[in-house]
Amino acid sequence: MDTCIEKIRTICADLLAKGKVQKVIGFAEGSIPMASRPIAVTSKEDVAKLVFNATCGLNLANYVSDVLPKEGKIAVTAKGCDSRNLVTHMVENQVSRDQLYIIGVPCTGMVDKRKIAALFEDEITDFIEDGDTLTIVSPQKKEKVSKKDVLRHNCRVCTHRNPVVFDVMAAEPVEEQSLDQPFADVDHIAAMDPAARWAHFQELTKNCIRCYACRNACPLCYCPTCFVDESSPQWVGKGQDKTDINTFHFLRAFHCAGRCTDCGACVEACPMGINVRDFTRKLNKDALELFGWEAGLDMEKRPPLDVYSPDDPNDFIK
Amino acid sequence: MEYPQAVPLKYAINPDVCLKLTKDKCGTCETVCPADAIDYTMTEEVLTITAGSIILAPGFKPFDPSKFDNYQYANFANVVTSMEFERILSATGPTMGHVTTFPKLPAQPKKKKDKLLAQKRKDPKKIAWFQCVGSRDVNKCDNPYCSSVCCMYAVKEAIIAKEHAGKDLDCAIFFMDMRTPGKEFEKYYETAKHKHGINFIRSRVHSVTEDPETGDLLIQYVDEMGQIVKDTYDMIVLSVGLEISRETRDLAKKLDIDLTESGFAKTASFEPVTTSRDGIYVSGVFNNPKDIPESVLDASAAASAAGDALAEVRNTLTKEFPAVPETNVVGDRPNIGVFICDCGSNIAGVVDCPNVTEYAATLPYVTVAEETTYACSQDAQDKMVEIIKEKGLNRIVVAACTPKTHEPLFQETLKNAGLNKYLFEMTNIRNHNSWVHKNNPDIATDKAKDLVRMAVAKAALAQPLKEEKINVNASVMVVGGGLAGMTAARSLASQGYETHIIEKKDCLGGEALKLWKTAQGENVQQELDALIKEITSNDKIVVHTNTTLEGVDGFVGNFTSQLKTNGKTTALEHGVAVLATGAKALEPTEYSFGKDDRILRTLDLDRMFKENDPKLDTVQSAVFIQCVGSREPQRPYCSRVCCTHSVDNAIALKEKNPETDVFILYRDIRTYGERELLYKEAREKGVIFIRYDVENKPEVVVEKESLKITLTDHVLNKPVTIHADLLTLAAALVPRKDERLANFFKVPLNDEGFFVEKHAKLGPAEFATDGVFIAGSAHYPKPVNEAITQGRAAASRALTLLAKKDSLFTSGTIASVDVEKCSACGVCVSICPYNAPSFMAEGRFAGRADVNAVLCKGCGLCVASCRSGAIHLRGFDTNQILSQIFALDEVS
Amino acid sequence: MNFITIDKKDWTTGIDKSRETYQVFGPVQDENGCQIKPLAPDVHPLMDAGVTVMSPKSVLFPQTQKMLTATLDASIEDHHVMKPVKKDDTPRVVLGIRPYDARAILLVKLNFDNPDYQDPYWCEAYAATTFVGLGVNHPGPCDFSTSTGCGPFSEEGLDVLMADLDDRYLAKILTEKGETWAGACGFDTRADAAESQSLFDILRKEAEKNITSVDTDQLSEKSILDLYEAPFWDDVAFSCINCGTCTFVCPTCWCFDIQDETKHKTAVRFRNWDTCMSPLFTHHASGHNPRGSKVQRVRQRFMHKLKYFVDKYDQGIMCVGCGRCVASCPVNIDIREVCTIMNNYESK
Amino acid sequence: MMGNLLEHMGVERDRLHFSWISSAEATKFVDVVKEISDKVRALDTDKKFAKDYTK
Repeated sequence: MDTCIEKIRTICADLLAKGKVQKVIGFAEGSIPMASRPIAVTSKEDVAKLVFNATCGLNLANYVSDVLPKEGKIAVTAKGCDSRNLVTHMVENQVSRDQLYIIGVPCTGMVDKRKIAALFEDEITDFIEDGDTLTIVSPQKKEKVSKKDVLRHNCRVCTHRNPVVFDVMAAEPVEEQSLDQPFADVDHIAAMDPAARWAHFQELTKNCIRCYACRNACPLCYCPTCFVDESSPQWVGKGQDKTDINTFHFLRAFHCAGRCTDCGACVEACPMGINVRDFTRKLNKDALELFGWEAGLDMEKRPPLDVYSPDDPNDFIK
Repeated sequence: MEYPQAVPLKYAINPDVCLKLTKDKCGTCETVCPADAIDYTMTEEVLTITAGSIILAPGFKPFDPSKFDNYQYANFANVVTSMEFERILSATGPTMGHVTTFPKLPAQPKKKKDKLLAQKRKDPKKIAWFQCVGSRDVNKCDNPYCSSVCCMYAVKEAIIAKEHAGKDLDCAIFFMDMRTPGKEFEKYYETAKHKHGINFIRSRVHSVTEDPETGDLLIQYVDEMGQIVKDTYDMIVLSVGLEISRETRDLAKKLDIDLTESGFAKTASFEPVTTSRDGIYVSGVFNNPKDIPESVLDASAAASAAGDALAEVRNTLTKEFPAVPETNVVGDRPNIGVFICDCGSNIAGVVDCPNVTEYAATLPYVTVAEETTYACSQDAQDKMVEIIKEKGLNRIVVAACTPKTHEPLFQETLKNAGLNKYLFEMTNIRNHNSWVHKNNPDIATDKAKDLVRMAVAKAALAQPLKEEKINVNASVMVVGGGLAGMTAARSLASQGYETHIIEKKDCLGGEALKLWKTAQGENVQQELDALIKEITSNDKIVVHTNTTLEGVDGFVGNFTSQLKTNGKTTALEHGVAVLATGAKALEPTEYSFGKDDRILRTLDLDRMFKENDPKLDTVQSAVFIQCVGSREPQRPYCSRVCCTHSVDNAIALKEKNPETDVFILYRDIRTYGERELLYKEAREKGVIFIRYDVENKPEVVVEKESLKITLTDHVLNKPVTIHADLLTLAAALVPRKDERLANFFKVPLNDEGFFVEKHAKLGPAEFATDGVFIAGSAHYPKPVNEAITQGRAAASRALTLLAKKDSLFTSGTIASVDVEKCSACGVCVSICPYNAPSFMAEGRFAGRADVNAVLCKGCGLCVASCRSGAIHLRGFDTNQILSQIFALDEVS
Repeated sequence: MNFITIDKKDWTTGIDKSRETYQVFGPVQDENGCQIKPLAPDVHPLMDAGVTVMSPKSVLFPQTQKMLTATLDASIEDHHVMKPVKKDDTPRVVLGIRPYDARAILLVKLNFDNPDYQDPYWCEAYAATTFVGLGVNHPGPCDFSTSTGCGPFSEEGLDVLMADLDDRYLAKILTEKGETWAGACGFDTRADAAESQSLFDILRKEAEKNITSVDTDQLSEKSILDLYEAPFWDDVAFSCINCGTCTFVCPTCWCFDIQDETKHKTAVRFRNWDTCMSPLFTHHASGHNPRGSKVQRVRQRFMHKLKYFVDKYDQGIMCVGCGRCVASCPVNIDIREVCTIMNNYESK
Repeated sequence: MMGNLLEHMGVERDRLHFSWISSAEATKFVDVVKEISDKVRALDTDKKFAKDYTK
């Protein structure tokens, strides 16, 4: 990925120097091993801070609409999923295409930091990425692993690794994956009996602390006031009651129905390691099966639940 | 009261049978009526009303088939009329919508004979409809005309009968010609055949006999192959026609207006709602047999015609009602008054109203709880105003009957007491409670409490709502300068409104310029000329020829349209728009059209007649082929005008030279109404009608000396060849399918490209989009008189809006956006069928959504679709709905 | 000061014995990391786990705490009157709490137990709790506790401080509560005081070598307004997504929000942890929000911890250097970097 | 999709119903409400999404 970083920096330096964009949103190296952080670069001196690696697991589309200038453009580096969320933002009127300069970054997946941490008993002190080989160091040991083996689940099942919209590409497109069973995780849950399914989701969310990192890391969650923060009417209680936690997760996910690109930012952000994608994945599967829809691929079409079409499936209406 | 839909919905005493009036006995009704509404001393009064115009809408009476001995309607229990069958299908009818034999018996018969018959009652397996009973018949009755509506209603009844009785029900319709020339009717007929499996049998049944044991009905008829068929049906429905009653004929005589022989009012094609006497107008079936939409159009047209004559004196007799100033209650603690209505014994007979009243008084914010015998009576209303003022009430709850009929009344009362009318909540403890739970008074009382508690909870959160005033620009844009457009413009201009006609061609007149004469024989060009002169000389009308419409902004009352005339664009501001873009004749691709100049379309033949083409004198053999391009899969509608037009031209050819052989090749002859007389005349004059099937169309071979037309004769069931020297194709009328125009005004087009009106039956001259109206063949193909009627009707509908120039308000119950919460995602903008939400262009919240109060219908789609919960439906706010749900959940 | 040694073989037996007197809290591992929780009778604390994801502040200050209840049933006496719920004041012990978390409890105490105000819920729980700490032999990469007035073997706020010596724990009894706890466990093998202390010192020095140092010395000298108006906040806040993770995992964040809920005839008043990262935190009833933007909220968090607190209490920064926020922040906002920026900031 | 997600979570599908009922379809309304009530009654009180305030 090093050549791609160089290319990103060259493109950004050029864009800023020529005044084509006012800001570049990208990733910078983090302060601890296996961390990266979103950054806004405005001067070409700071361009050197930009990186792209297997820890850039957040979704930069989340940052775009907050920093849009009144005039002119901003540039953003975009993986496949980021670009799909940019498309969603364009469809949903959050940003217009001409406000953006999209630097497409083909992506071979992001690492699952928890999975890597689980390989060590003590804390990781260094993380070096060289192509597919990751070297991970802790006081006790040093280990080399293949990135393929520690990919996040959403990256393993990703079929849109290349950006779907861009002004320039930072590297040659990568090969897209094709999957025999794209929704094996969903099917696995579906195969359980109802009581086991309920138990699964109860267990899943039992550690939720309602910090709302999943919501806030999600580019789809841009309502000025979230339903959980409403007090009149109060849709959901604010405490740690199980019912309220369930309600929060269920409704948050449903608000993403037909809009989720499965970018994994929600899971990446969760401090408690909750795989909230168990909720959204089911919706993604249904959106595909019922409407032939994958979010963020078409700038002309609104998500299926935003529109009505006479041939919509309506067997559920009795 | 004949029907539950009667208007006004009040009982009346029949003085001929009332014992009190005839014998001074009984008098029960007076004693039991708690409202003291019975007054036996009332007598007939003669009132004198001075009026500038009179509109006649006396309607029709259904034909009485008793006199037909062959159908034995009077004697056989299972022979019913279509009107009776309509009642059988009705959920409020005698059998509660259950289709059963012996329907004319009482539900619980008392007479011994009836009881015996009632035992034979069964769910019918086979029902037959006999068409043209009392129509198209001069042998058994004197009704030569077609009643226009029976084919369609029979198809409808058959479908509904199957829906009610199950799909195994065998329905057969015996007909002569299937006449479904109305909008969307042909598709309905096709669905009936193919989807519902209704049998259509082309035959007139001679007679019916009854099996005295079972009541089953035996019939005998000749099928299309000439075979005699015997069959048994459980029920027979006589599709009775429409007739003008004796009383109506007498009325016409008194009024000195001319009638046709069949008793319909005589009108001219170019003045289709004007009777022979000045100032008297006519609408509905009295003005020729017609279906609901045509009757509604007639009514609107008659209103406009009557209004045109009185334009000068408009508003000279209106009285203003003084408005009570509104008290500002915003921020005040709710102070609720609850009024529980007994509805005489309607509610109080079941619900313990004193108990409910007592309970209501304990609810939060309730200061007054009153029980009243009839909350809707004038004295109760006056008292309510008094209590509101005296106690300073600021929210009112009425627990009574249905808000559908009574809410406006109570809202008016609130206004009289100085309260905003939206501070009112009504709950229905009659229809939803005492009526449906009449056997469970305890439960009903509890439910009444629940309903009252919910209403109080919602009312406590009610806010006064403002109805935005809509400024109406008093000018009109009419798109299309054909007959319908010009008629609309003339009517609007004569009532004083500046009217602009937009015509893309260089002259007015449209397709009518190609017509020769009307079905009634009027010379179209002469009349059209006069109309164009009237239009061009009217200083209220501006004609924009060579002009196209390039864009439309705005909404009802405030449209701005971009007009492009010879490359130059100008803006036109107008309050309403009438779309009258018409339709045009199809260029046929079959029957060798275009390959020989002896093959014409109807309009080409018209031109020859107009020009008195000498070629017509030499025609030896003329053939007309009907349904060219109509009633086909790609154009599944009937073009409505062609049958009459061809028959008319066929007669003209015969008149020119009675020796000419004239053939009309048809599928069904659809000379509806009194047009049937032309059909009759044509046959009498020797025009030969040969029917063909759509699967087996005539074949045309062009030969040098003649056109060889081959088809299978339906009577002989043999191929026939006609050598003709003139072939006229009755080409379909096709809409312009102007998607751009539809988009400009956000009005829908149907599959074929005709505009879709607001309501197929009740709103035929207007669109669901406020301020936009429709006339002429852009709506559906129609002959001259109907195009003019619709032109007038559209003008009339537009006038009612324009006349409210200073009193047009939006509803208060519309959606509104809480901009703070709006995420600008645009779901509301994309989902609204009325285009009411839009993104704000400027200001602090630019980019977020705003709902245009004028366009919003308050349907709530955007409210439900808003992910951010930013949109609220005023008067039905989320917290109000939730408060009701929570109140319901509260165990009392 | 007494020192005792506890052979690890005796550890579980002792703990089980103490359950007769104490409700036992301690670190347990689940798939999402380690947390300090009440232990079920058959569960033993996982003493060698690293930094727990959540701090132990919830032992005294649960995320959701029921405070008062009322009935709306008019047929019951005292209906519509809010009444306190029964508080659990039985003794409890927190095993394996780390020294920085113990110091954090003292910082939180400034808020809940001071001359002006004593929070009954917190104070009663505090009085009932014994803290048995475990020194940090191998500090993680996020640990900077030496810069915050404590360190891997700090004794502040603890009743017992233990050191893990592979086969045994060396425990320093710091308070009477600690003594009582050791008694309840039956841990009574005395160790030599001087020798033990020097062992502690060696471990401390060894551990401290691996701890990052952050300068906080200039913070109290800076002008509040200068820092408040400093230009760096935009950059600091850029990546923040305004989740509440940092505040929820923080052992010193004490803000809470009181909520009422009613259903049918029951009304409950309870408090939840609040977070200054949420726009609701300062949202006025009028609709105005003095900290309506993300930058304002991020600035508030760091200013509160690193400046206002310093000035108000004179107890150093409101941070114990546990590094949880650094490790858990989804966007890697590192308080050590922010602290350095603030400490070194010179207004122009 | 909402019903499917609920079902996926282990919530009984019969707790969620959708129906188009026009104001003219009184009989259908009654039938639908009866059907829903019967189905939900058969499922007994929901404990999954119902909050217990006595805790």
